[in-house]
Amino acid sequence: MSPPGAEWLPAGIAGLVGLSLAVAVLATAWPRQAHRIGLLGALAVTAWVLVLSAVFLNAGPDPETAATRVALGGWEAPLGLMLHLDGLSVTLLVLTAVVGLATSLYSLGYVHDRIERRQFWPLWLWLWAGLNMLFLSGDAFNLYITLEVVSLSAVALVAFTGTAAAVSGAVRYLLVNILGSLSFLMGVVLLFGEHGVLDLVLLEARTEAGPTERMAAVLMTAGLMLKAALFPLHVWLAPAHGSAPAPVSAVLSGLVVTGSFYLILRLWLGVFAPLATPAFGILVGLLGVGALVWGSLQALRAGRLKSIVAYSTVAQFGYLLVAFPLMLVDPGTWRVVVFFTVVHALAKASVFLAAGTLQHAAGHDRLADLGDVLRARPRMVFALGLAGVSLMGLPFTGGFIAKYLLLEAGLGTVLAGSVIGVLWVLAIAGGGLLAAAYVLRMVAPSFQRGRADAGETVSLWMDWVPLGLATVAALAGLAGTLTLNTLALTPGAP
Amino acid sequence: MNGLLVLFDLVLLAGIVGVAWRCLASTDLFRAVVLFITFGLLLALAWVRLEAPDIALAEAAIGAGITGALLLVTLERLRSIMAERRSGRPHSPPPDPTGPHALLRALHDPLPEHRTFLPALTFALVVGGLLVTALWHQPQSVGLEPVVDAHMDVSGVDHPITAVLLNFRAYDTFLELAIVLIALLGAWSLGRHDLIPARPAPGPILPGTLRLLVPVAVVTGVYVLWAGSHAPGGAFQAGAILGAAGILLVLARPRQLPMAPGGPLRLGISAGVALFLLVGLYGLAAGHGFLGYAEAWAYPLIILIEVAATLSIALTLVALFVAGRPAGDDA
Amino acid sequence: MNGLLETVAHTLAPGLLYPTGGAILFALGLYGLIRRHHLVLRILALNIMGSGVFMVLLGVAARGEGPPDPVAQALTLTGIVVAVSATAFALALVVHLTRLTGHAVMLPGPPDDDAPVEDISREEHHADGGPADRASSEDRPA
Amino acid sequence: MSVFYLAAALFLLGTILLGLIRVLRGPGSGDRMLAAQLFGTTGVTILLLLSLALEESALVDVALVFALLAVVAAVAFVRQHGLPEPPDTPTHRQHPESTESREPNDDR
Repeated sequence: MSPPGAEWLPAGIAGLVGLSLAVAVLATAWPRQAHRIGLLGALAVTAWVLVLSAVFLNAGPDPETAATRVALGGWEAPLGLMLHLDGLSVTLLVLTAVVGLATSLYSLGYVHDRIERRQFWPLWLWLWAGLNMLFLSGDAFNLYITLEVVSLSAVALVAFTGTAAAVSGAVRYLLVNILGSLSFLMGVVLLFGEHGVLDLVLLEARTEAGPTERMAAVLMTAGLMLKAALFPLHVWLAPAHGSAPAPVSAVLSGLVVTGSFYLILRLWLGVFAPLATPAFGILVGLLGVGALVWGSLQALRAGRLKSIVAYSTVAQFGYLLVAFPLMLVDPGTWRVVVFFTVVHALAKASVFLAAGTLQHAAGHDRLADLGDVLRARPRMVFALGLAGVSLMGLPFTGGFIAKYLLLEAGLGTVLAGSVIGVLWVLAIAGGGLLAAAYVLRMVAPSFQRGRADAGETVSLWMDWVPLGLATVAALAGLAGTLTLNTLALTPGAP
Repeated sequence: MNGLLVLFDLVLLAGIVGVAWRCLASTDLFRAVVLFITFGLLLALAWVRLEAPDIALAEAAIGAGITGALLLVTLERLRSIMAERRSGRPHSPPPDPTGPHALLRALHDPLPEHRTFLPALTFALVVGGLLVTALWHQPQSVGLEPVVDAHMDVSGVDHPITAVLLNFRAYDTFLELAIVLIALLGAWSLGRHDLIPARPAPGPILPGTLRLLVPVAVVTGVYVLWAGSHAPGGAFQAGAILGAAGILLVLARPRQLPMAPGGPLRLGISAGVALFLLVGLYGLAAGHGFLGYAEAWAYPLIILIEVAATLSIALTLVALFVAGRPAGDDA
Repeated sequence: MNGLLETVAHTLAPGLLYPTGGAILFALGLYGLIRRHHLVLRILALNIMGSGVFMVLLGVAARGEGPPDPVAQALTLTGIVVAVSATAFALALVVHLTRLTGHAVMLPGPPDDDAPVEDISREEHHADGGPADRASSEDRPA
Repeated sequence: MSVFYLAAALFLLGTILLGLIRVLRGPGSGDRMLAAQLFGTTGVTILLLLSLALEESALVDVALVFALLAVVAAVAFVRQHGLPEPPDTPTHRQHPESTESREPNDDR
């Protein structure tokens, strides 16, 4: 007998897509009420995702059969499109819901201008719907379309303040995104030409290491690396993330970048798994070390609070690349990588939200002149510090557990006799130190003596949401086992 | 016959690649845009040779009707902004003869420095070479044609591409409509629209042409929409044709854009997505799956969705041509 | 002799000729995208790359004996619509950027991270529609 | 008969490629635009000939759409460049067109 609720999963998955789309369409058609629709929608979507994940965990204890596939319109693959839910997608859906809800609440205070509210909410709700659809998609071409939904709405959100810095950041971001999408699409076309199917599960069953697969892997990975701002294809990230409005930066650094990385992981765990070789892993790992060093140095150099946070995203994503060679030695490491991504997304979003509040209070975010406001707003300093501690990986935070597990995997590589493993261990440990340096740089002014000036009044949402999200990020360590067990429910992955 | 076809293919491909190359090597932006319009025309011929009349129809409607006009108007907008900045705005700095301001003087992009030439060429050659190698190694796969063919009788329409677009892969098509809408929301978020730069065109030719052409374009659009269920055509091609007619109307009266009230306009641009979603949710509730139809209802529902999608696409394309949001949308 | 002719005929079949042309267009667009700085030219380069992808897809679909693959053609149609939407949005962004900064080029090199950023949550900020009136104070070289 | 149609289509395609010289060399914007308009007309004819040669009636629709919409770009052009004016009026286009054709505009 199947556990209760399992038969509702397919309808729940399609319903989640339908619900998030309905919220977005409604806000588009009725912009006057967009913020109310957005708030109710955010609550409804979050509740739906939490119930869905509870049903999933209750229903699928067997890792081999845990994936639920839904044929849209009743057409099974290869003719139709399939939605695909497994442990990996559940984890990222929950992450998206938590960060999305926090961003929505924060935006209630942040975007208060009547006209800007009308522009912001529909775009943000489309972005959220696009992310939900991305994590649920099981079809190569549909992934391209959902990626476009995500990137177009993200670019529009970067640009919508209409300032010179934001618009030039957005133009760069848009060109990079189109290039990345076209590269991805070319890979999809190559795979379709060889195998005649688009469904990821069917493709996985048919791929072997031929010239088509190699070229498709290169094109799709490069395109997604461009979108995920993985080193060395990261140049667009800081101008786009650093000059966007705070809630948008939070979503971009926390979720949109993560979405592209999720897709890289999904492809290399499935379709491209036969292509992974140790040499490839070492190359990716070296890129990761480069990202860690370069991003951290830029973060130590930058003069604006939000620029520091934006560059720290480049640095932190270096860990994900360093993890690639570790995955080749111990395939199970990928779950640690996803857990790290989740913690990073939560912490990064809360840092950006806190930075937005400080910028609002002070009227700027130049670090040199931010001391007065920082001294007068201990709550924000606490939020910055709490999230920063998670980014550094100090004990008892989610970041600590993620980095500890990564280090353990790295040491395992060394013990297995790999010399280069020492480099990975050094990179993981050293990256934490560099993170400590730039996090301290952000909060240091509050410990110096000087005038305290709270600046502009801040709405309740903007005051409390960053702290709430930072607390969630720090407490995520408690959910470590749950997350890793959920991720184990991903059929096909090691 | 076959030899001639091969010769035709070769000449056409050489023309396409040559036009694309000259377009990207132009220093004069206007020339690049005219070459791009020609590129679209030659592409339509290539789609015909690849037995894809639907795509050729779309390329014709887009390339000739939408993109060309959009690019020309963009160039003119850039030029008039530059002219305005040069002619003494009090706060704007004087044009720097070496700085980026000089680059845009009269829409002119100087050829790039030679430093990037070899790396860029090597990179492009490697990517192109690897692509060609991979493509030449591919088998003669049949693709999904037999699967689609086997399901045509339950799809509700007689044209396989329409069946794929609005039944078998309706989710993709729904998201495609959403993307057109998001692009417009993005353009609207940048600010209100301003006047389209235009000069007087005295004489009876322009109004006469419009009086004749706009009704014909509307009839053609409706015909292409109707044809979609059994022959090449469909919602997007029809929407693009109607959109082109709308762009003609905008160009005819650039200084008196119709002041659409915000509410109906918003409803108009989101009607296609909204109706599609409603039908999809009904399918979920009725047990056919999200975006599924009962077999007997497939044809009328597909036609209903296509009509709404055509209107929304046409309206959205015209709004994207005008670019900023209308004043009515802020009310 | 006949064998050679057959090989040539096989090579020149539309199913192989057009994908090759598509690959060339993709590479050509990539080259133009790297080399040219004016944003309108970069957008044209991306469009040419996109046309290359569609040509490969349709060429692949036309391989073999029977009628061409309708799924590939439907995907191409969807892709074209996406490309047109992205192009229109990109052009609107370029016009807006020119209005704000006075240029439409994206010069290579790192952008200026420390340029001031306007905060839309502050009271004094209002979206009063006309972006042109904000332009003068925010002029900065790229 | 279809061989004849195909040969005619090939010939017309050749005339398009030949006409590209006018687009490349200009010298005026009007010259370039007019050449592109002419390609539109030629393209319609090629489509009709191909429709006969390949026995594909749907191509007539494509030709119809091309014939109908070719005017959009022309109207956009006329609207922005005005009708031909004496070259010394201030509204005349400020292209460096006269230098353009002499310039080595090839980067290879």
